[in-house]
Amino acid sequence: MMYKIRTERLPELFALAAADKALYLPVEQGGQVEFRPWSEGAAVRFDALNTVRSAKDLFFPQTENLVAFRTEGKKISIIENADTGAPFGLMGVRSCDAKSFEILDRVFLAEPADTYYKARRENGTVVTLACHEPEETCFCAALGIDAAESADGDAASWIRDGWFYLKPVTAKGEASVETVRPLLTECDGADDAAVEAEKKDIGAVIGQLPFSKLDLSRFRGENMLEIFNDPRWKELSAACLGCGTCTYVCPTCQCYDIKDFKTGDGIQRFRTWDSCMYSDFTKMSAGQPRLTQVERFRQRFMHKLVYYPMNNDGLYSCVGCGRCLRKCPISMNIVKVAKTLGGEQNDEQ
Amino acid sequence: MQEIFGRIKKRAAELFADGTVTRMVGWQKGESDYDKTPAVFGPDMKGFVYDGFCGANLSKYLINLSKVEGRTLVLLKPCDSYSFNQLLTEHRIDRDKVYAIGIDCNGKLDINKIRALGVKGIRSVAEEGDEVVLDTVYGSKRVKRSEVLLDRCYCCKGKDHVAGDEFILAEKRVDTTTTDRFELVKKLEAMTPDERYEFWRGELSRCIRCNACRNVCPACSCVKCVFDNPALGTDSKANSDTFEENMFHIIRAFHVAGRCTDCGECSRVCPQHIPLHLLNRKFIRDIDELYGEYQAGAEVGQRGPLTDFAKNDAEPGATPDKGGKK
Amino acid sequence: MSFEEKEMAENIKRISGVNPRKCMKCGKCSGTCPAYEEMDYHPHEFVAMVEKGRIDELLASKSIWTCLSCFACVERCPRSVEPAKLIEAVRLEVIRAQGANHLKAVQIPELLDEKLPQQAIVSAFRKYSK
Amino acid sequence: MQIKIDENGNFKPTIVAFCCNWCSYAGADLAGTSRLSYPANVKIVRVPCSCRVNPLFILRAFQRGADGVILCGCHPGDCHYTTGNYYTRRRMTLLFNMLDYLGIERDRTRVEWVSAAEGAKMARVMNEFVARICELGENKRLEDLRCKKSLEE
Amino acid sequence: MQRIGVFVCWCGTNIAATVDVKAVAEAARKEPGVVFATDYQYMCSEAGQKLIRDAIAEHKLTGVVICSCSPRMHEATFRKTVEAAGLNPYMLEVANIREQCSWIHKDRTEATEKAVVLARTAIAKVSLNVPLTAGESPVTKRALVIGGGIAGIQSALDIADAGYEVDIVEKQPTIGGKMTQIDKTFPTLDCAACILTPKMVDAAQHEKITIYSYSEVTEVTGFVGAFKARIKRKARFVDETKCTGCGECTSKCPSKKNKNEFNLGLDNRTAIYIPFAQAVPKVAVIDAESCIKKKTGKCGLCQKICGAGAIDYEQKDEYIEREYGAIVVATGYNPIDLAKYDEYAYSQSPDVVTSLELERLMNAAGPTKGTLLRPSDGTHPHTIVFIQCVGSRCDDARGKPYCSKICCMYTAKHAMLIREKYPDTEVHVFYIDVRTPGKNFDEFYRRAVEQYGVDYIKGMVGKVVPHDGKLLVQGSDLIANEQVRIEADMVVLAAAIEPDKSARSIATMLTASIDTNDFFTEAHPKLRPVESPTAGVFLSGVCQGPKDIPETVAQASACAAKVIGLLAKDKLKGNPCVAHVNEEMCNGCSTCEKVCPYGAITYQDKEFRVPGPKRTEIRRVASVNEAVCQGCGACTVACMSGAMDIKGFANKQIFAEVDAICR
Repeated sequence: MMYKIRTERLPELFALAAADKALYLPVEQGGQVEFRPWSEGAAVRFDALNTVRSAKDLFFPQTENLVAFRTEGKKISIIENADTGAPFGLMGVRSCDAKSFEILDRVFLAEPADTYYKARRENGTVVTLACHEPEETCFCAALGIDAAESADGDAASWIRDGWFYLKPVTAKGEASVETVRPLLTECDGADDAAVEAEKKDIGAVIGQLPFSKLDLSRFRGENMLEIFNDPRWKELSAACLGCGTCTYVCPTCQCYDIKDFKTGDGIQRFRTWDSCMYSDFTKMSAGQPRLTQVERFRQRFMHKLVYYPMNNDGLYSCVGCGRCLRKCPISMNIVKVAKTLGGEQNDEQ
Repeated sequence: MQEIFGRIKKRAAELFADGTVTRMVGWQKGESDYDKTPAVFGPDMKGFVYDGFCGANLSKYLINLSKVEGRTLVLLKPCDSYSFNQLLTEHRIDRDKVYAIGIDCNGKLDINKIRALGVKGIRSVAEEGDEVVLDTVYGSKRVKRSEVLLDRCYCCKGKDHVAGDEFILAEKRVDTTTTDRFELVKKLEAMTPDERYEFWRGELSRCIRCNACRNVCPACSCVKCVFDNPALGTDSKANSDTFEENMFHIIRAFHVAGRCTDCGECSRVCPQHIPLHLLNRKFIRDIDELYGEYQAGAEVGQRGPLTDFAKNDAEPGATPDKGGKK
Repeated sequence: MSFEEKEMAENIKRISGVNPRKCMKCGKCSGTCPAYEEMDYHPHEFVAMVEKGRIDELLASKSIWTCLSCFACVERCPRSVEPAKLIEAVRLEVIRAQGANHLKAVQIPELLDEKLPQQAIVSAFRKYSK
Repeated sequence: MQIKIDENGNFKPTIVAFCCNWCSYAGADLAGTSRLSYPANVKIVRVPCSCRVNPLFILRAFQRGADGVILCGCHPGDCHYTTGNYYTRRRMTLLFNMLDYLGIERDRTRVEWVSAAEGAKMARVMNEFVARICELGENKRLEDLRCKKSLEE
Repeated sequence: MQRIGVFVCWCGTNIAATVDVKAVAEAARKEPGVVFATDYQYMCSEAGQKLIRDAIAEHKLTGVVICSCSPRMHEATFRKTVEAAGLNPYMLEVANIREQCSWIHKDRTEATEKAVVLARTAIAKVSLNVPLTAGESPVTKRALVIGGGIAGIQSALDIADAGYEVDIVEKQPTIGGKMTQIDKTFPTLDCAACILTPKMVDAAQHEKITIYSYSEVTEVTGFVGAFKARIKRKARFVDETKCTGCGECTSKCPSKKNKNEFNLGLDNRTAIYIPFAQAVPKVAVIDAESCIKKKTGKCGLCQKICGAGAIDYEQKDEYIEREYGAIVVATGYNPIDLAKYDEYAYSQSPDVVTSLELERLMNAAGPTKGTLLRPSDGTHPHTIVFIQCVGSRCDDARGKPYCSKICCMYTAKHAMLIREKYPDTEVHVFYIDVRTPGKNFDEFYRRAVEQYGVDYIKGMVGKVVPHDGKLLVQGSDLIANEQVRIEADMVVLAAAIEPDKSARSIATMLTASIDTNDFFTEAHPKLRPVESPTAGVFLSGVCQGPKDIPETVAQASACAAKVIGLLAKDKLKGNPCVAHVNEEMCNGCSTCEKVCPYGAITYQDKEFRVPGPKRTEIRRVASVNEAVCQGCGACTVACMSGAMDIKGFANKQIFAEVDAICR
């Protein structure tokens, strides 16, 4: 069943949804759109392509406390101060971000499940939003993701001609739609047609995007060594600065580091995102496994396109959102790597 | 801009041919027209291009390249040449392993400003005179070049090169300077402390600690940064508290104070578009006002203001406008 | 020193803003005082007595009137004790009490003679009455 | 974390003072030998010269919960290492201007030149500084909540 | 993990009065790494030090924290103690819970709480201490004495007698200083010249002593054991080697009307002059301002007359550089300028003189050839009034807050000598207190009063009014409680004394600390009275504070003893807390080299293992010359990557201290 509401009345919907639990939306602040809790007068930007940091940040935050130890003279006490937060709603998630949750689930929810991530995942209700105007940096199509309708959210939504269409998918989606049911009106045939037209338009635009037909076929388990030893990695990584931008904006990067912070009278152990681009990534007592930037650069893309798919029955660890294309200081990204080392069809494009 | 590219390519080919250089650092064409990647080219110079989007400052790459056998040809825009001199002053680049050509620049384009004007789905970009023509999935758009330049071009430090073995100058030089580079700094200084605190909290709270600003900055090129060094006790990898955000940016700006050439790279690469240049320029303005005009990298071998002193320096607490004058 | 004496001494110190303890008893103020002969309590004694709290004797003393306020003692005291201000404070203490003016307006006419400069009468009247 | 409120309820700041070994530390000692007094909130860290104090130390003090940091050194010209305090003067002028630029109260940080013979001045400066910090109240703009957390429990 | 011992000192009641030492020891015992904590009345006493030595042995301590007085007092003592117990002397930290805690807080709980924090801070630091051994630096076996007065000469003689070379640099054309202008000296009344001139001759003839008269020290670099001084030999226009001191030139010189500084302007001298007969070196000097040849190019009489051909008008200032192991400051004093004291009419009447001028008037070699005459009309003064404490003990801008210590004694001397030589003169002395702080000093003063009938009046002079040739002195007599008026023929002012004007610039040159009255500050009034806190700089004579000749000579010899103690060593134990560079992290950017005041940092190319196919690469890295570095730390902050650190005051240690304070 699908419902609809005028886009002008969306703030009422947000207010109602945010009444009992926090509601995260793409909100613009200082010219940048991020998922932030809704508040009266927040600049909600459903038209922005996607946020700087992906929705991953709500399930796998950049930093979160794990546990704290307090020392009294020579006695130690342990304090569980992890904050997995309360139930929250999440609207305006693009199909690519929604897909990234599945990729992260395979990592964090596999036995033994990451309790912090699992708690947040259960707390979250995801409402996806179709991409009205995909851009040239998007290549979700090349990874089999339908920008017009996401298969991963608890509910799907579209915006067309001043109407906001909302279709619950999962049970959790049904429940959250119920909470805002009074504002919604049921859709009829004409609305279904409008949504189909929107999907067709989006499909048309996706077709014209330059990287929609990116061929990743060569990135398969059996080619691993061949790709690994390819001499062109050196040339591709020559300009890489080793900063963490691509990994910190990427929705599917799942590596993290556990650090201890001396708070004066104890230790606060916390988890924070880590970047394989950093020189101290996976630094062990024996030393650093990947000593030069070429190896670190290769590790990032091999993991995304070869290692992860090998362990997850072919599912690439990239959702084609294009953030790394936009944000990399030296414009080196996964599309260039894919085109250089990817399938033959790329050559003639 | 096209004719300069042609002359550069011709001159580079000659230098390759007569063996003065064994490699060249320039910009390589990316997937889209607007994305350019700094790259090291061999004699064939495959994919080398020089156009309105080649904003990246190449001098930092010379730190490692000048350790490799053979001489490297580098192309330096006027604002990059200051960074080149500063790195030479700090003995980070081996001068006789580098052959520098100063190339003219009429202001570089900022793709984010283009996007901010609502241009989406860009398929191709062409520069025609003082306009940029964009063919997008949603129709073609024309944008005035002077509206979409990088921030630093609006207060360009001038067209004169301060370094280079030879120069390739454009016939027609377009002056893109429209504002005084300290205008925003002065506006901030005029605010009350609370307003400034709100402004900077708003800006710095967006920082995702990706270190792009640090890794791109020619002045911020330590072998091992204090923030990556657990042995020093100041290592921190994440902004797990508002304090870390403030400390990272205060210390980064302080460490480059007196050495920052104001090349604007940090603001260009920040994924969250935090106006980091306003921090560096605050130090530059204070130094200019309190200790005398100083442009880092103006010539090799300068003595930086923080490695110098005057017997009658102003006492701490002196600010540029409030009696800072000696 | 009884409580009243201490209180009066504090009052004089507060009015004059002088700390008598700074006096090192060198006697220079008395040495330089032109009105020394006419005074029953000389400047250096004045300072010591204020410190000792013997204010009543000072209130009744002749010195507070014979002091010329020439401030030579203030100018020359090596320890910046300013004895003249103490004397002035005691004088004020006296003339501020009701009807205790030392020089009443009615007395002035017969004091006048052609050798006495006009200014001396004016300053004396100002000094000796509220 | 020291308890920030004393028994009769008023704010008790934590102040870190960096004193150079040759002049200001000796000045602080002279304040002691002359039995002058200044509040107990001030704790002095001895450094070889005022030019040894790194901005990282000052920020670390604020992070750990200090409410005011004062840096004392020899009078310019009297430095035991001839030029040490000239560099301090420039570095701290720039650092304090930057802190003020970020909106952090300027009076939380201070530089004072105190010679070995100025015990009274050291006591006066410390009393003034603590009073000013008490006026400003607890350091909220440069605090690190992780170091304060244990306070609430 | 460190095994730390904490020792809390009572310091009698100095600490125990306001700090609960037991509680501090108790709190320290709970700190991580602390295995032993105790308290004791006097940690610096022999028993206290034994307590430490035993504890180190018994508990196998690796670090020691002493909570006691200021480290500037006993850090060295405690370092020797722990070293005696076999522990590295730098594994020790002192928490200052006396000058910076117990003495400045009244509330016991507050002081105790602070003492606990200071103890915790010291523990945090010592747990990061590493054993340090002091580097060695060579000692130049030569001393420099700045100032050739009795203090400088005495120090120089003692040092030279120990066999070390000494250079005396004296600003005036001759050595001798103020004492040459003095007639007799108290309390023995033997004549100053008889004591001084033999020493001056000894100094001149001593093969180990070189005298640079008419010279100034312009620049000093380096540090203890290795100072380098630049000395400017002012042009004398007379060749020292040739001039025999015959004095022919001085008699013929036409320019006669120049104020004779030696007699304080009471008489005149020629342009070319020898300051006084017993001058050492007895060499003429030409005063360029008043020499007609120098000013107008005419004359040149002295050159013609000089048999030895010693006159050379074209002589230029000469600069020489010399190396020294130790420097003695003996810059002496001057009476203060009395121009502002118009109440004594010093500048109105020539008969109002300072005590030094009186010395010249009474001296046989003085302007009046020994007979005391009034400068105004040359008659014999019948009544003389002495005024004490002129400019001393006064806290206004004109004078000095301190007591000049020597005026009471030399006034008693003057009064006695005048009464003895001219029994008919009346001598009155106006005083606040008569201070006679020395052996036979009070007996000397009583003889002046009882045997020679000098009239001492307790009270100060208010004003002195010159009135037709006489001086009307008006003062108060506090004992008789009356105002005293005396008609005097002469008034002698006992002017306060202040350090020589060159003191401040020399202090800056030597980076020696100096107080607000321009006296050099000693390292410690009782423990190290003749040394400046700056290692290698020693204080001799009045430059350190007002003192009379007996004390000056005693201090000069003490100072010489210290210098000899230093020069006797072949190697000097350096300061181990010097800079240290971590080459792995050094960028080689020479920012540190620019801020180093001692030029202790140089750069080398070194090979480093590097990841990647190249395996090694050459990098430019800094290296610190530990003998030259003094450990100021300027480089550690200039260094962005934190590669430069100071041993003993490392970044991590200071972070640990800051953390401990704020905990």
